[in-house]
Amino acid sequence: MTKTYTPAEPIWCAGCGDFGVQGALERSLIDLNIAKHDVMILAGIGCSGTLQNNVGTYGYHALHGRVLPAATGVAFANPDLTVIAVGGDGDGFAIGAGHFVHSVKRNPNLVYIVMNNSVYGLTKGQDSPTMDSSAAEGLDSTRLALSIPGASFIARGFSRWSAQLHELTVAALEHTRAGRGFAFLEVLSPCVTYNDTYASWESMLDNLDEDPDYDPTDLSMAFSRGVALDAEGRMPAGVIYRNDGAVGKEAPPSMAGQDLNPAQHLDAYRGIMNSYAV
Amino acid sequence: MTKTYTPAEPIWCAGCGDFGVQGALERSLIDLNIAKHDVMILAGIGCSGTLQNNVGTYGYHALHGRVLPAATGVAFANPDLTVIAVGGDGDGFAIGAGHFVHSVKRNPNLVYIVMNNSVYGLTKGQDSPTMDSSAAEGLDSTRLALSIPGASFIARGFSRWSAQLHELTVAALEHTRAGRGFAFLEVLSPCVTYNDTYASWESMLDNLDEDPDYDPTDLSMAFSRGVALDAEGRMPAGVIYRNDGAVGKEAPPSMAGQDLNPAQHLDAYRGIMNSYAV
Amino acid sequence: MNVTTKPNAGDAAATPKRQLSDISVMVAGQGGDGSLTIASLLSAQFASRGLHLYSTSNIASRIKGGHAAAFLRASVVPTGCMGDHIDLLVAFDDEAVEMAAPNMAPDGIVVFDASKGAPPEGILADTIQVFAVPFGRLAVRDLGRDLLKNCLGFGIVSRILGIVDDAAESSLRQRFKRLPAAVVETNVEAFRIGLSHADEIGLGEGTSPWTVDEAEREEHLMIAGNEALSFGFLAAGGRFYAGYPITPASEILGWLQRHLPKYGGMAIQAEDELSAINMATGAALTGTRSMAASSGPGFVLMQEGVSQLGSAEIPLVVVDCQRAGPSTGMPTKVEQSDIGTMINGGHGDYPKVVLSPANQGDSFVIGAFATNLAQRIQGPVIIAMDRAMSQDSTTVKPFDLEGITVDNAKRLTREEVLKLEEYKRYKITDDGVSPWAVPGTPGGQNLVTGNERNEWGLVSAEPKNRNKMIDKRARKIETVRDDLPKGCRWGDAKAPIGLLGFGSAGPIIERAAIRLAEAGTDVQVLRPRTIWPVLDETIDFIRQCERVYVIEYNEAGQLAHTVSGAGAPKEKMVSLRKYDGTPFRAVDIANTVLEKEAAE
Amino acid sequence: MNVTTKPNAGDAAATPKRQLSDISVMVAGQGGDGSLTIASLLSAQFASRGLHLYSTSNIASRIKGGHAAAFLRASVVPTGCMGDHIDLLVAFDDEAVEMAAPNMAPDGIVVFDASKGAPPEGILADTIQVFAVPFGRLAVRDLGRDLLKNCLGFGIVSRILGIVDDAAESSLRQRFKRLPAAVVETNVEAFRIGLSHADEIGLGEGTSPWTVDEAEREEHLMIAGNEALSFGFLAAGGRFYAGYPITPASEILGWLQRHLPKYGGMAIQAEDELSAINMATGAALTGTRSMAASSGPGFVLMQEGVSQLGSAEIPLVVVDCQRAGPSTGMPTKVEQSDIGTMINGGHGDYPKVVLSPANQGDSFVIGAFATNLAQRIQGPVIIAMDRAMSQDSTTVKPFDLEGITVDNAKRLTREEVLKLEEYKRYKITDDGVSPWAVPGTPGGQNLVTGNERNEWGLVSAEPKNRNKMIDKRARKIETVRDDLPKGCRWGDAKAPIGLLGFGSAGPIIERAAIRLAEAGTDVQVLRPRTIWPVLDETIDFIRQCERVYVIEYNEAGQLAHTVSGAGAPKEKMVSLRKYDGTPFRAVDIANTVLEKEAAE
Ligand SMILES: Cc1ncc(C[n+]2csc(CCOP(=O)(O)OP(=O)(O)O)c2C)c(N)n1
Ligand SMILES: Cc1ncc(C[n+]2csc(CCOP(=O)(O)OP(=O)(O)O)c2C)c(N)n1
Ligand code: SF4
Ligand code: SF4
Ligand SMILES: [Mg+2]
Ligand SMILES: [Mg+2]
Repeated sequence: MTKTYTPAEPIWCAGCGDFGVQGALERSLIDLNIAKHDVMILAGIGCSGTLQNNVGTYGYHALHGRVLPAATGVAFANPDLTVIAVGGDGDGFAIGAGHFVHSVKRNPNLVYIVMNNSVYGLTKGQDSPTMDSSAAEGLDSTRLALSIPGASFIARGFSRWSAQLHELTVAALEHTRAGRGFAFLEVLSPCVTYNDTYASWESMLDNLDEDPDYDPTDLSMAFSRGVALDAEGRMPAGVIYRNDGAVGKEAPPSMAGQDLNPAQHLDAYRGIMNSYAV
Repeated sequence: MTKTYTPAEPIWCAGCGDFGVQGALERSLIDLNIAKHDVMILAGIGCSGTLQNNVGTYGYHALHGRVLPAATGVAFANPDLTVIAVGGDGDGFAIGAGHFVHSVKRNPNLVYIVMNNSVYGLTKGQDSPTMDSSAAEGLDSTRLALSIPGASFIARGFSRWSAQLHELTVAALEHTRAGRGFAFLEVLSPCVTYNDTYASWESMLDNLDEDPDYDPTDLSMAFSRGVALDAEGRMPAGVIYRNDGAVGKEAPPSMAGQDLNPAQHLDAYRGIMNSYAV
Repeated sequence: MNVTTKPNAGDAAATPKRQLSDISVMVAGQGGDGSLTIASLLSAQFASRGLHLYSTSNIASRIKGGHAAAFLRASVVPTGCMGDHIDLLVAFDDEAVEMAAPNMAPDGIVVFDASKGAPPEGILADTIQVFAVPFGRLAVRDLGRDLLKNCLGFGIVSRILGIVDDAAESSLRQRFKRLPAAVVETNVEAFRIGLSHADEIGLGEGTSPWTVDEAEREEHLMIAGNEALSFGFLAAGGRFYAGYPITPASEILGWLQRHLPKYGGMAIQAEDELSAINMATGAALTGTRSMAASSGPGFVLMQEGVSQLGSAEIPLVVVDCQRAGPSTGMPTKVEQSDIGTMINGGHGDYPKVVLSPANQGDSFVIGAFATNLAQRIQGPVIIAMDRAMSQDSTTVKPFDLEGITVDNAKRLTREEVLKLEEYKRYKITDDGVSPWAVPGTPGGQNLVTGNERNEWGLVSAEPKNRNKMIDKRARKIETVRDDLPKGCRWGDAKAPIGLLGFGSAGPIIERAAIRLAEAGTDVQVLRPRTIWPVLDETIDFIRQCERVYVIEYNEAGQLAHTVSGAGAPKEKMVSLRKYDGTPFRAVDIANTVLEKEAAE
Repeated sequence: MNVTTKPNAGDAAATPKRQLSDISVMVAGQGGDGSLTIASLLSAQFASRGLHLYSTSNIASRIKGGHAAAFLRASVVPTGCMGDHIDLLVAFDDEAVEMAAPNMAPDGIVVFDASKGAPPEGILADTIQVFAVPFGRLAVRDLGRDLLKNCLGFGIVSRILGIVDDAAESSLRQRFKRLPAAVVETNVEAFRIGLSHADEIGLGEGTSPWTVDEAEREEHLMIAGNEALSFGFLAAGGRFYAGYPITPASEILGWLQRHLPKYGGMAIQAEDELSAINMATGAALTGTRSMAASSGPGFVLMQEGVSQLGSAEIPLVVVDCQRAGPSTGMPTKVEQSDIGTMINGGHGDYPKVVLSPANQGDSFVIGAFATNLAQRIQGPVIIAMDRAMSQDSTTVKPFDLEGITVDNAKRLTREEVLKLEEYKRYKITDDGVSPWAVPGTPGGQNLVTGNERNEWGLVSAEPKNRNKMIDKRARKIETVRDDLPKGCRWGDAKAPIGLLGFGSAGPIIERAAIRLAEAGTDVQVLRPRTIWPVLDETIDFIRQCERVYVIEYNEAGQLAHTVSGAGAPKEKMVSLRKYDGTPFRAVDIANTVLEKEAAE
């Protein structure tokens, strides 16, 4: 077998939530028996944006905030790949907010995992958009996603709840691999160095997966539950919303594997040319 | 009185919805007795982005998609102005989507009027993000705004319903002028040239202002009503959501009018300098 | 009688018939007056005479109902640009006359729609013949529809140009062939009414003041630069495109949205330019040949992405359809003021190539070449278009479709990867290009990043590694330098005076050179097609000449600055710049050169 | 005994005492080893001796626990940069020794934490004295806390440098004065344990191998460029700042967030760089003096905004704290590879000025100057910083606060507006600058736009108007040209060899020139502070010299390219470039020049 790069050791601080995310992802890829060469992990820029170096799949380090457009390009061009975009909350919801909205709407076949720590870890601890500060209440990315037509899978995990996180990661991968579209998984992944929220977040979480009355296919319920929890200073975890997404829609063709020999298209090209003849 | 520029004649196609928006705005400024020199209208780029030329106030033609950051800068730097941002749906929800999310969250004191025609008028008729197309369902900007903590005023008007549009414009201006923050008014403003939707939209609208059971201060109700109407192929109009916003929060200081004479701060500056002394 | 003529128009038949081998026509009026219809009818006529064509239009920045002008040049020899003067003006209103007046040929003809009164006084030279006919009024009176004034006007115009009535009528039938038969007949009737009014003012069949030459050009295409470029991209295997609407680049998005799906490709309208270039980058990462395009404002938004392509070594074609800046500027006007940003717009040092087609047809060649070149250098290839190059149409030789190749360069097949002992994405090689395994290839797993990294793709800021990597990337340009498109030369390589310019200014510069040569001035022309790196041919051209006029559409002299930055002697260059949004005229360039040379 | 020394260390007291007037120290280990603490304790010591200081650090790109190094230079004469060699290394691990080895002075000293074993063999020259002391082990053994090894180490180091024990202890107490008393005492105890170990290895008080000179510099500040620049902006009336975190610009956001609110101003962390520059632009429109800053990736995202400032005539200071590119590159490394994009990054032609401070202290002057200049040209003023200029600290003379002015330029008061007959925002004036009424002023209503427009601000693409407007804007630069900051000159203006470079390379180049002069080579130096427009002083400098070494931190020779594009003779320039992310050394520059000159 051809020797490829040796996956890097994570460069995260000891205790960083991102370890849990990587662990869940690695286990899920094994569980689902996906070959590493069929996976492409794209990452944003941030502490979180180094995960792709550690797994051994194809990896791409996108520009800050642009991991979703890049991943969309990959997913459209080569639907045979399992495409996983990862990144931070600054990457996804500050500089990348517009792309997030449009990716949910466009519903491409890819998994998007955001490691939310409410800070900019890599640039040393500035508030991110999910931070509740005196200036403004933080964004709830799952609620934002709910408001966008096209949303097909929205979940939240917690990096310390590894069993559920593993389940959610598998579910996200399955959603996408079944052609349903964009699987969005926000993981609460504390930054022990700049914003250690393990305890506070754990105490705030309400696990919807354990609530038999909760119906993750009911959009309005998903929204109002979030609002109600918020009013109590709490927040939902688990699968918040899901539907069949793009099932039934025609999948885009694979471009990456095409035979591009121009000879095969000469007649068609001539047709185009003739339409300009004078 | 100093002679200033003569407001331009609108360059819109006859029948364009934007005429109605301009009319409502002009009437509202008169009703509220706001002097033209105290108003700054900032516009995006698009057909809609020419409104600022026609009113006689201070005007600024921002970059495509950047009208909200620019207006936020104006509102923060000079809170004595009445700041009105206007633009198209492409400007606001495609290239400007990230800024829209963050402006709702930041809740600056300004009115934002989007002339939604579901197309890019100026560039000749491409689909905008609010267009329902075979590829994807269109965004509902009012629902998007609802999902963002910080939202304080969300309304939808229709450019043909001029009485209500006038009321909504006045309400938006009052919201902002009372220091409550960001007043978002989406106006359905058909493009007769590329997407004439007067009739279809009129038939889809459900006027919440006329529904005594509707409570625009109930966030969950606002969301679920939108979802329910959508399921029937309809959509809400009127004041969709409102709260007290930034009332009680300390207003930022006015920077624009400051006396900058450095002499007055010399001692303080010396203090800063001394903190670096070795 | 509703027909009036200016006194000096005289009896058309009396003046000697003029034979034209090169005619420029302008048709103008309010949007909706149908200027484009008359222009396209004339275009068909001229084409059927075997003439070479060039067409452009000038749409005011009003949204609808603004003033619109269509321009058409037909000539026995190919020119690739508009003429210096307007020979024939078809004016639907006073504004049209005002606009055209400064450019009218002294022996030109004006056909004026006099429905609202006589043509404006005192702005046209007395030597110009004016035929004032109330097209609109006649169309309403005789047929009840103002819109039919185009066809009516076409009748008059065809008589002026000595077009046989039958030939004119059949162009008209051809043009409307998709409309219901009754509509076609009404249009033909309007045309015939035009003819009978022509008779009344002395423009009988066979008594026309002008005739236009016939020629024997071979079969040609009539195509705009944006169309040809898109086609070139497709033909060279381009399959993914992402863009965001913007004048004058939107036609590329439109063209590829229509055509790519038929070839298993996709053109996507992104939410903004940042998304567009990053989507295209993502697609490119899979090995799919990709492209993104915009104009100045969106092109600079793409620059972080371009730096990323350069750093991470990802092949992409990026097009800048320049328009008049700065900022929103004058979006429908010609300018070449993004040269600086095409070369320097990204941050940091990275290899890049900037190409510029010599004319609309060459856009096909450059589009295809760039698509392959991006694969060869695994980096950004920028195509510099400009408003006129992008949107104007001209007749060009049919494209050499058989000649198009798909160069896979250092792309590895599955089999090749499996045979390797180890696979390093950023392997240091002599030519600077590393063999490339795309995602999905077993054993080819790799890390692509815009950070500095070692050969394996793992982040590294180690100084020695850094030097090797920067040098490796720089070598890629040397590897392809000799293959980069050479410029178009005209004239004797020993001529002391040189003219240098590119893009849509190029054909005009060549016309100016012809004029200068005719006036006895010994000139040569270089129209570079590779703008960056600056090729030796450009530096040598300037060195060899005594003086070189660097002719460009911008205020700062960006081309002059670029070539002198690359080592061409500045003291030999004279900068001729135009930045008012309107095109150069060959006559003005020639005169300026003559004046300056006389002053030397 | 836990203390070992390398054989060649010998008896410290026996070798003759060395007197240093210029010492460079490196303290390095794993993040958390406290390198920065020892460096700052030394810094205070050197400062109290009246020495000039320069300090920098090198933090690996790991997030935490990565290798970190602090560097400090202390000298009798001001240098503004690190020395060529490291005289003293305090190494907490092998990696530190490996990193430092190539740069160690042959007669240098290494203090090594031998807790995990002896220092690595064979990488240090034999002439270097090594003191290996297990700081960490001793700290754990005697005080139970590894962290205390800094203070312990500081004891040893202070003995090496001949610092009086009391003086060292009082710096230590000063440094920890905000901590609880008990903690302070533990630290002092650690320090004293260090002293007693020093005694054991022959480093008794008064028997130190080195002593460091004292000097009598006046009161100085120790400040980094980003801090000084922010301060200059504030002092010149800057009140609104918008930014987005990015290395190495984030300190500007932090500084202004701390200080601006006290002056009724505001520094806002925007959602991205596009928002940042457009918010700052909005604030600027109200007349508020505003600024935005970023580094390469974010700076290019701001370029559409910069074009808008140029087109719409809005005053703004825009800062680029350059780092090693392209793309994400090496974010913590020095480079000057955004020169091209600072000058050409926007689209279209518009007036702009690019300034660069000569050193960290000059950043205050340039920050204040730029803030006023933006008001004078009503357009973008760009400040070129670089990683070292931004983040390194050095001692500088106190700032001339009284000398700071707030220039309102052509800003109109309410009264002035009311006295006008008519007010046109874009009035064509001789100096190119139009009087400016800000929103809220009765009678001053106007339209500001990035479209081409007439004097009233109404959109116009009329060619004559366009020419006037472009020319008006271009004139603004001529209006201020003579006032733009002149460069720093060193040496005799008749010297045949010139050295040209800017930013943080400047002080190093000056040190190289001093070396060259000492070696008998006749050199002069120009360190431009205005990068664009290229001032005559720069062109003249190159013309006057026989040969000019253009010394810069990038691969493409961007500065050389810029000045030759502006007309400086390329054939006189020799390009010296470094792009491995590490700083130049004066000795290397001097040697290269000597070699090249010998070869001439
Ligand atoms: C265009 C651009 N702007 C800014 C930066 C600097 N930057 C790097 S990472 C980062 C934010 C990281 O925060 P987040 O996305 O939350 O990731 P985390 O480090 O918390 O995992 C920023 C602002 C950049 N690399 N590019
Ligand atoms: C950065 C940038 N990209 C693209 C454009 C081209 N452009 C001008 S207006 C417009 C969209 C207009 O649509 P919308 O905002 O809906 O306004 P409308 O014309 O419909 O009122 C676009 C894409 C631009 N001016 N700047
Ligand atoms: S700084 Fe925070 S987010 Fe970054 S690696 Fe450390 S703990 Fe994780
Ligand atoms: S094109 Fe559409 S949006 Fe633009 S002015 Fe005309 S009707 Fe209005
Ligand atoms: Mg984060
Ligand atoms: Mg629109």
